[in-house]
Amino acid sequence: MKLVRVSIALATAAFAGLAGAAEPIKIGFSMALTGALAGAGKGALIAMEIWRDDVNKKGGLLGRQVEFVYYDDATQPAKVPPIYTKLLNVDKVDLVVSSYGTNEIVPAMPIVMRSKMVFPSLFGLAANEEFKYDRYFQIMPAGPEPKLDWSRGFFELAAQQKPKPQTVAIVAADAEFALNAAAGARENAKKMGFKIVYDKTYPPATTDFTPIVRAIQATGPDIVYVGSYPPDSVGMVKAANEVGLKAKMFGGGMVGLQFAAIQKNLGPLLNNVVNYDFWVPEPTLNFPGVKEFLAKYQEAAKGKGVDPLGHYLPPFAYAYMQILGDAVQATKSLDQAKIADYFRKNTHDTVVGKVQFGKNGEWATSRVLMVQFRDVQPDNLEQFAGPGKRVVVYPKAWKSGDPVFPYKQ
Amino acid sequence: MFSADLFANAVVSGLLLGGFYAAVAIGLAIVFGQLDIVNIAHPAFIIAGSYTAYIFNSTFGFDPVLVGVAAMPVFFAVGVAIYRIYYAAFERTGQESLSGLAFFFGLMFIIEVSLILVYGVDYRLVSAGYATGALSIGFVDLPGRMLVPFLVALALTGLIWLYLSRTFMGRAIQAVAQDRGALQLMGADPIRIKQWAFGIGIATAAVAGALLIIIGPVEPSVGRQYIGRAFAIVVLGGMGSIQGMLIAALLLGVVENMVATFYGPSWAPAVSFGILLLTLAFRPAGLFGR
Amino acid sequence: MRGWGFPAACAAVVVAGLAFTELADNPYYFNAAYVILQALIMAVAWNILGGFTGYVNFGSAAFFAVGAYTSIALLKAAAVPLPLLILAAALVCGLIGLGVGYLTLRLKGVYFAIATLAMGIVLETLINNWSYVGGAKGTAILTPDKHLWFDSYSEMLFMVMLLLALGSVAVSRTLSSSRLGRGLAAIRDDEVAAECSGVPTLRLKLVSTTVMGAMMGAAGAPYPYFVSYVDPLSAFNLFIAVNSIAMPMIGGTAHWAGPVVGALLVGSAQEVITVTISSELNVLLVGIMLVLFITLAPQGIVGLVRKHWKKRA
Amino acid sequence: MSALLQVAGLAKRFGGFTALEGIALDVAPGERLGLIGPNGSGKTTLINCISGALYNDEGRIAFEGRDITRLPPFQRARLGIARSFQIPKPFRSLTVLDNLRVPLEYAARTRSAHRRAEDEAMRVLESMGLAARAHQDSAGLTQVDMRKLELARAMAAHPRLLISDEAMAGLSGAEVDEVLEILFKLNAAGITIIMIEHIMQAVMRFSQRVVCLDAGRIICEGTPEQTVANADVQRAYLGA
Amino acid sequence: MALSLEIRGVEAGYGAVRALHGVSLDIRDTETVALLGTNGNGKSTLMKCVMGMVRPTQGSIVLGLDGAQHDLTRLSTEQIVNLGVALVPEGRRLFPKLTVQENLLLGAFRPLARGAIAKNLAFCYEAFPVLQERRRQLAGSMSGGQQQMLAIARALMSAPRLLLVDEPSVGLAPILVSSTVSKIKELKERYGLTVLMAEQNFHQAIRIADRGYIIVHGEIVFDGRSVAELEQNDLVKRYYLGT
Repeated sequence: MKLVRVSIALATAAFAGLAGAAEPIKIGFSMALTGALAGAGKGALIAMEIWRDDVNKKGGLLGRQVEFVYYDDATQPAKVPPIYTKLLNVDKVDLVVSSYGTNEIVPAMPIVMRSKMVFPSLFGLAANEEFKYDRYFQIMPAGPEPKLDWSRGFFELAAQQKPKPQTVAIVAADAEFALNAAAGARENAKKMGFKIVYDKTYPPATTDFTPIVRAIQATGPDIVYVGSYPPDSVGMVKAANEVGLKAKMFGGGMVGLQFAAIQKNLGPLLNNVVNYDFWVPEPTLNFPGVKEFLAKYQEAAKGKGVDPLGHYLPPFAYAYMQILGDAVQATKSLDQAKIADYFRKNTHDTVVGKVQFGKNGEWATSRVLMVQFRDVQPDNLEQFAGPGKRVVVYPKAWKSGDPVFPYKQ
Repeated sequence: MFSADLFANAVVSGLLLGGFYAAVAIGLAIVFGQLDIVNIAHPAFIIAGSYTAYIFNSTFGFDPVLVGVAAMPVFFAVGVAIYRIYYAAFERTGQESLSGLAFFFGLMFIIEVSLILVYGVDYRLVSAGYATGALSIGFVDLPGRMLVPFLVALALTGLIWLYLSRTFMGRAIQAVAQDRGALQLMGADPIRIKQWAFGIGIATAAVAGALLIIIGPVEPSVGRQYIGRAFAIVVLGGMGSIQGMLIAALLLGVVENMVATFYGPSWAPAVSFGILLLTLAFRPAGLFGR
Repeated sequence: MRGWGFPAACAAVVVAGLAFTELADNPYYFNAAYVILQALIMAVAWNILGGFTGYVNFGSAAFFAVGAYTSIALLKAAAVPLPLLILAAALVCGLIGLGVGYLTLRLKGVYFAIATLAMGIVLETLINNWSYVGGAKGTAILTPDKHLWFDSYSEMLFMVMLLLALGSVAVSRTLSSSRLGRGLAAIRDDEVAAECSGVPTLRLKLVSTTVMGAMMGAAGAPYPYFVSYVDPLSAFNLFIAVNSIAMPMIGGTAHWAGPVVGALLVGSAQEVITVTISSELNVLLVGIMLVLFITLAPQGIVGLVRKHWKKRA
Repeated sequence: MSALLQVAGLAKRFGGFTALEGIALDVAPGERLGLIGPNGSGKTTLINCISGALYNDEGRIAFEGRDITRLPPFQRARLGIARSFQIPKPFRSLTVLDNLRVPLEYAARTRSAHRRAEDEAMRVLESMGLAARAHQDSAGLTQVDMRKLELARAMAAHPRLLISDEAMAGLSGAEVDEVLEILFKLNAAGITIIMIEHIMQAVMRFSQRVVCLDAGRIICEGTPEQTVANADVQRAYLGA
Repeated sequence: MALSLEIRGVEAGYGAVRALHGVSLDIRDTETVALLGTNGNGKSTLMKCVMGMVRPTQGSIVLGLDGAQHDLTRLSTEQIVNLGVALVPEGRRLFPKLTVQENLLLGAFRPLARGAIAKNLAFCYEAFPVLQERRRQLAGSMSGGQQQMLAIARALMSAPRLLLVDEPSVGLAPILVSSTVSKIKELKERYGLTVLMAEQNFHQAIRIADRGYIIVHGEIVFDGRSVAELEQNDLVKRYYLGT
């Protein structure tokens, strides 16, 4: 056991320097900088650093400069508890925020709860369902019933079409988010009177998706809801195109179609796909500051091997820091109870629009958008930077166009 | 749900997928099957091949398959260099079994992380005209994205088979693991033969990598998904037999797609690896061992 | 370390651990130590089959994950206390280990390694499709509030892990210097000669795989409490398998202390690097250390030290 | 006196190749039997069948009146059949002493105290002239010592029957004498010995009875003198 | 066109075991020399020394070839093979998972032999019709006698000048031994080979040998300068059977 203690001593010594200077406000978090979620994690970090620089340029928080203390969790949940205990007990950070993704957020919960810290969190799906921690605030606009709200728009859109589609196929990757999305879709479909004719999952490591799409085709569904991750989203869209999927609506919960590189590669294959999103450069969503933020992000992202446009996660990563910063400024303190109160009681202006928190720290009202790809040209990245390619078709409040139905003529 | 066209498509798409698997496994069939070198980093080399194809495709617009073929000499040279290290550190001292395995494990991480350090973790894709659209024959669809890799893989397999069975070097490669002392008596230097063969094995990764990135998006760690599959195919194919490897790859593709079509895709890996486990337990020489 | 030395050292470590939980109130140390101890148990367990007996297991992560999922399944059914969870996980994984042991009847060397790899994938697929324990989407497990006399649950989990680690080191050490250990070494060196010397090779290999499985299962049992959320992707993480091979190889596989030294060194280095450099270099480190050690010091650190002692003696 | 080892009608095939056929052989307690035959005549296959490393296809093998035909090798070792290997197979990672402890603890069942197994091992090593090497790694031994270790390990199993497979191949004249002396000593202590050897002088000196194999069959059995004079044996060696 | 092999005072062994104690012998052009003795006396080791597979600790092995002298103790096996020396190894050492034809073609690996490959293959098939019949069969699946034929044919494929044959009779039924030995004689005459044959089977060996040496325990104990000398010597039995 000697070695453990020696190494701990070493680690402590290494950080004595940091812990000594109490001047700046320290915000701690873990982030997936390697491993499966690193693509998103690195993009989020760039956004957060833009926020930090913005704030510091304006004089910091409470007159103190803001400093980040963050560690790579390598997308391994087991690394998260030591990281957060270190942040809180060794680095003695003043504030914490979460890593990206449910798997990396939940392991931090018990630790953050024990210290009664406010925990702004970045894209955990229903992560607070079990804990019901009242200082947890989720920036992902999934709404008070995240699992249901996620696909509500998709099915409502379908139900509005004439003639009303009757049958639905649900297919999802064997992994956390996709299965939750599919579970919500199942409920929504039943509620809105659709008949589920296909309901299966597939391993994320699948190479060829054509047999899956064909099996779906064979059941003749009117609409197809897909819960998938980036590589399989690509595979699914390609396979649907190759097999000539005859569904009238296709898409739903596909992660990855929000990313520029994938959009560019899929090009016209995306046309008429209806998929969820949280922010797109449509006129209805032109919130104050978002353009400026994206310009800075796109500059910073060059050569970093992350999403070059950064529409999906980065604005939200910026926004959750924005709210935290505002809370500190407004309450003029680092008192966690006061900050939490501020989070709870106010509507927050951010680059992703007005945010209000409700039950379990989720958004009080859902803002899961359904966007439809339109008029996409092949092999062109720039087209996605502007409006018109991803038309918001749901919900009404943010709508920028009407859905084209059916998916394939 | 069963129907003739579904069945036919499952078989055909399974064959196409299996063809691609053959490209992934052929390098291992040489290196592991014939030289008995447990190169667990082979899929990492395939990913390196994908990135090579990606870089030349995205900057110069070259065809990924052509890039893959053009990159073969470079991969070959890398393979030769790695074999030299492997030989000097392990084979010569008789440490190859456990230490050699760990060596390639480490190599896999080094390749993976180096790619991450240089190119980041974002998904990479290539564009090629044939990668979209499908050829339809009757009620059977042949997506270009799968068909082209299938044909290239078949050509690669055929060429390697011809090389191994028709050339002096090829026959020597087949012989070297069977009896290296006897090979020496034929006037061949076993070390040079193995080095050459290892180079060829790695060179195939350049092409397999190009095929992988035609089929779908790639990031540095997706190679891990193919470790189990590639070894399974080589073992099922009876180690080192190129025909056996091809049959095993096609079979695995068809089985996976049949299960995915008719039973549920989430059971596909259990079925294919279940077959491997049973084969190992009851017929360790492989299904097609000769 | 003859006679009373080892038990005394163990007792000292336990006392130190207890004192540590009393004196230190910084949960970081406990959480970081937990991760290192978990890796240590896995490395020690792997080495019983891989180092002592000479059979390479690629499926360590599967044993670990099944251990964790045994806990989850039991917790879903009833409020089973932690010691029982550990016992049950050890039992289940020991049985799986027994099954794997029968594979050694027909499979040697690389074939055995590949079979364990395949077994891992089959088990992962099973868990993926078992919705009772959350299936592929994973499941949240709340850490209970009760934690004996410890200040926090992380202190208690640390102490549990410390005891498990000491237990597995003791088992491994006893094995290596016992009749059984010599039997295993004989199998590793030459199975035919071992059999002809009266060693019941199959029986010993079964013992070896069973003990390995049980240890790995026990290491996985407290994991759901540690991370609060388990999904198959992270429980079957390749890194667990890699570490449990790399650590004994770096420390030295021939001696019981090898995996201990390797795990303490590499595990601590990983923790330190996570909170210092914290980047891709973390992953690169394992790769480079592994390659350097096996090319330059194939007997591992313990091997180097022993060689040095022998030279001086 | 009933036979210690009885082999009857034994046959062994590898694929289409018949390695042994119709082997009948009785070995009396305390006997020194020489097993000779030209290369490839099946000597090693026969002792593999007796020790259990291979299972015979036909026939039966009995040891001390007990049928052992289907027993796994470790049980035969425990019953008292020990062997040395033609190409030494030491447990390379163990010390010389620990090499002996394996059979002592497993075959000879010296389960008593830790110390006693060690003392016993030392005693065997001393009798083989290997005591000085006790704490060395076995992998580093010279060829002669490795062959002695091979015998010592077999001895440590407390066998009733010792099968020595070419323990002298490649040794010098003096070294051959050394090993022979050891074997005589063991025999004097009551151990039955089957010796396979190419060095004829050694066989002739050592054996009370010689059995000659050729092409998988026993072609002659008798005293050394009878065997050497036998026309079949001469034909087997010198050809026709 | 002259060939000679001169072995002087060769000592060799494995690890601490010395298998050869100062062996000297000579072979002249187009001779067939028998190296006689029972197993374990060093015959194979001597063959391996000539082929560069075992390095002598002392002594010299010089191959005289068309006026040039080659010190074989300094050359690699590949280089020795390239000089035109071929060994039919003990135990045949075929590539069991390759076909008969593939085995034969591997025999012609050395550059000089590749040119004449069609001619040599035709010769081999003519000399061993059974090999032609079974050319697509896996070498490992053939009978012992056929395998021995293949091993000899494979060595001939390298178009050797000096052919070493190590224990061709092992594991063969008497009738096959006799036909194998006859075959070696036939081939020798046809190709004008020089042959060194290690053999235990005394009577078969001297049937085709011009002369022979008896090796016991790593030493040449008898230099039979003619077959007659060997046949009439009662020592042979004594050396063989240790009486």
